[in-house]
Amino acid sequence: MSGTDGAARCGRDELMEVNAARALAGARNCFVGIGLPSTAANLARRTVNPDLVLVYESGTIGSRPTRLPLSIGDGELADTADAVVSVPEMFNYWLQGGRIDVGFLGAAQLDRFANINTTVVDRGPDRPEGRLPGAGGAPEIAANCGAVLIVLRHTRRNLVPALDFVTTVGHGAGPGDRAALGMRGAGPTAVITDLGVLRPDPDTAELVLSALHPGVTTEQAREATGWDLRVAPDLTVTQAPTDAELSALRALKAAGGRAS
Amino acid sequence: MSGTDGAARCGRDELMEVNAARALAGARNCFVGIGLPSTAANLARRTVNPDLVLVYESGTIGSRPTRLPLSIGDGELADTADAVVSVPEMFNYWLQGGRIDVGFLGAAQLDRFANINTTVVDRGPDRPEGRLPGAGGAPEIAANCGAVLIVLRHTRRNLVPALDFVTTVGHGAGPGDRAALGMRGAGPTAVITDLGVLRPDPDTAELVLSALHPGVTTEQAREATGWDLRVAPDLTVTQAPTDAELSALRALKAAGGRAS
Amino acid sequence: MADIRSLHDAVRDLVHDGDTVALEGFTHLIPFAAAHEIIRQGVTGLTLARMTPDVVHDQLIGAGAARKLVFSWGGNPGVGSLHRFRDAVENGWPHPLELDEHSHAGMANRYVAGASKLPFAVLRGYRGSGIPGRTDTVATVTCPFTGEQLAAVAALNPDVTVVHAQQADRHGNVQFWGLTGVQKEAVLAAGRVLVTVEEIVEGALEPRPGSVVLPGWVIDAVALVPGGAHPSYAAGYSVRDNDFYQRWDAVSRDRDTFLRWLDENVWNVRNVREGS
Amino acid sequence: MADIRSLHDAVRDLVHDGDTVALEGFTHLIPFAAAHEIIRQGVTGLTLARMTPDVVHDQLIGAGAARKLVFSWGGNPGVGSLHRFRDAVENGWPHPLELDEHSHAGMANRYVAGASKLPFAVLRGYRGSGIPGRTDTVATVTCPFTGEQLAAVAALNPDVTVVHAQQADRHGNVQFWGLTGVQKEAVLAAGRVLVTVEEIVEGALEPRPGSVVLPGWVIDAVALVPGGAHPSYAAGYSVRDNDFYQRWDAVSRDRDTFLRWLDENVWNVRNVREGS
Repeated sequence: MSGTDGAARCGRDELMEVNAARALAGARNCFVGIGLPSTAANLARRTVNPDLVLVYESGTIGSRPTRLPLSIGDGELADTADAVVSVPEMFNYWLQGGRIDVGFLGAAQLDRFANINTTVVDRGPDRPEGRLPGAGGAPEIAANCGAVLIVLRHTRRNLVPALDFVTTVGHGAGPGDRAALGMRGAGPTAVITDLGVLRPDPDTAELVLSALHPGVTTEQAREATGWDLRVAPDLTVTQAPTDAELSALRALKAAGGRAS
Repeated sequence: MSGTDGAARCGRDELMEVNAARALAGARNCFVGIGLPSTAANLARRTVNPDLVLVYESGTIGSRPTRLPLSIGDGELADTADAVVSVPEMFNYWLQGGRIDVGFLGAAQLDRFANINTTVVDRGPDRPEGRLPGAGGAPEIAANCGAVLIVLRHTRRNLVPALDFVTTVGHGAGPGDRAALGMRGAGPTAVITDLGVLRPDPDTAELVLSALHPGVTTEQAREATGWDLRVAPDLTVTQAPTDAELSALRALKAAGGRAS
Repeated sequence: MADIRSLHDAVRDLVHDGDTVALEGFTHLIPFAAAHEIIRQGVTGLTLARMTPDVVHDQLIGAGAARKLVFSWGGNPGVGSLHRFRDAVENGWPHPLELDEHSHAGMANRYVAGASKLPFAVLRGYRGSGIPGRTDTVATVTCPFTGEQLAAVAALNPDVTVVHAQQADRHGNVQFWGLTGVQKEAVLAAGRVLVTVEEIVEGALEPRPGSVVLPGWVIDAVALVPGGAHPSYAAGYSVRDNDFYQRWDAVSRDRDTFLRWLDENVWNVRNVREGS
Repeated sequence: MADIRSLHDAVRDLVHDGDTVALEGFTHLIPFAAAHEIIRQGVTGLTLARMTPDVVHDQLIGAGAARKLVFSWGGNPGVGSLHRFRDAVENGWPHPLELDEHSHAGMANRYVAGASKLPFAVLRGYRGSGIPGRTDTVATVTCPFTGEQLAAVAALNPDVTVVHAQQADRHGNVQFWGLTGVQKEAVLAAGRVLVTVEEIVEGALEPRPGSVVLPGWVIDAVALVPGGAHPSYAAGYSVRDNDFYQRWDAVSRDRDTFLRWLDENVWNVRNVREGS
């Protein structure tokens, strides 16, 4: 079955989810946010990385849920974990302790340096700020993991020229900013969307389009981005989801309360 | 049976231990050092204070040992506890958290303001400092409990005019010093020895002889003290150990590895 | 030892107008029944603290009990926004809601400092974030050994902490297990403590893997409220009512619908499960 | 995942001359067998860290393995002095022993800072004590919110931490229970970790009340050494050999008696229990 056929058989969200899971190949462990990151991490355990250790901020280390948790505190996460620790211990000894390879985040607003806003959005001069859920674990996940993956839907509303509020620093204002802030790790190494994959330019740290999902055009991606999205010279097309990936994803979602 | 008879039936150490246990009447809980304090606290649970909660720095809360532990980490302390916590939690949340009514300490050297040395002793110009075990939990026990009891044998070697080293502050250099140092609680309220009981003068915070055990003279106590020990105007004689106290104490020691 | 009391009496005596109240629970063991009793008793002007205010805080805020929220993530997990929370913040309904906003790491350490009776805690956090500009409870501290600058967060010491646990014994010793979150710290940081429990066991608590045991002498009142965490859950006693959380989105979106729900499910309910 | 190795090989690869080595255990689960292997392999110049160095550290110090001791209480619990420790400190035999001395609260928090990868920890400690004058790892820090001055202690991050546990599984996941002391923090603060265990279980570890579970991916090597804590103990497997601790007083009081003991019980012993 060809790649294009695979893409045709699945929706844009599934392309995003499958590619987000693939980004976890080779990681030993992953600090998992709820929603899309949890979908991706659980799919990774069923496909590219069966030994991936899932770490949830609710305190579970090594959870092996059989279905997608609706919340980070679903009982099965604790029941299937290697260890359950308190929330302060999770943040101090495990996350801040530098023991996590990959932090996996969602975002409401993302800028070209992979900084994240999940706090408030400006809705114009006549309306009050729109309230988002807030920071959660994100500022310290982004600061303390070996690398950060971000998954979100590719729209101009999400990928914005300037954040209304900086909740979480990705690459700050460019190269060197993480180090100047005393942040550990590589920071965001990939942003997986439903159109493709953005990666920071090694020289400028600006996110550039490095891959498109099958059937998506560069113009579509640029159109859905709030800044003038640069395209990597070696732009690739992501491999279409395999049957195994798609069936694992669908089984996971069918068993769960809700995908994201 | 008269008090003097009771005293005649028992040794000086037993007088010290029984009176140390009595000092725990009314306390809800006690942070227990090993040795004499542990003997006293376990005796208190069998006599004047059956509901006394024993807290050991090894992490046990509410231990009910059937015999005297040789060390603060004997297995029975954990097996019989209401809760076992980590050592950092014990010191941070329970002791520093201000949850302990009484801290019970031993001492190698004690001065007139109930400051304690358990670090090094000066053995004269031609000999190296003599090494003692060190601070253990004492500095923070003395700083953070509601009150502190001290138990030690009454000798000029133990009750000294000037400490060779200040490991643990009792009343510093006198009234107001604890507050100036930001220490919580009343500090040492009684020093129970094998000759009697010393208490801080409310005005000067200097330890004065406030009670003698039956059969002990003021001169004996003053002779065994390295400073010019003042005597309280209302000096009393401690009640002789009762049969119940003595038999409880002896049973406890017979069952334990060693008393102190 | 903790008194074993009715939920009504415990809330009446422990929770006062204007208090800072932590109702903790990281998805698991959320004290919904106690929150409803707080609403029913008409307590107002509360500063509510919780790392993850979710539906129960939407209810408290919508009912008008809160003046301020101290938090790090306010949403309906896996579902979406908290509409009553947003309505209060964005539109001041039913009251304006002041916010003291943190990251999870910051909030967790604020409770740790509170439980340790320290005025602050240190973490490697908030770097480059706009959060410190919106609160006076984040500052900077310099390591006296390395010169490194780190974040300091102010201790959080609630007037009252309310948590739900699986078990208590007759002496008020409490045991909870599963995801234990930040509840031990929230309890030990508080001036007063109320614990609602699924069950009061006869005799001694049987130790459980992964459990937190709190002795009765750090707790003021224990109230027997089986199901008191619904629609959250108590591992070993109930499962999370995910449907409720999903339905809440529609209930809470509209003020009138919410008020009807509140009437039917809180104001007009005497909690028949309460007792001692 | 941790490798399951012989004690000999694990010590050879993980413990090097001049390392800072924490052998922790608060009376319970003290890694005696690993310490003897360190002596047998002739490792020298170690900085030894432990809150409560007792008989095992008397042996290491008397055998000449240590250059420095980082500690808060050095004695034979319930018995008396550590004679080899005193002889090293007072008389420089067999080597002078440098001391970095703390209170328990300070040492515990040094490990907490180490596990948290913070450069320091804050506590309400050392007030009025002469201890800070003898170490460069205690300083003062000012609360940025209240202005209060508090003690700061430098993080302790051993090159190697060695602990003894009851159980591991085949993946090197480790479980220990009973008095768990400061071992979790000492492990997570370390650059390398060796765990000796009473038993390697087939299949998954069965969760125990009060246990600490450490995943294999934070451990470098697990060695099967039944009885490896003797004369300390492993709850559920052995009891404390109090007689040994009492006899140690006489053994250690005299240099020659000690050296004979060391010959017979350490140097001339191949640990037949070791293996994988």
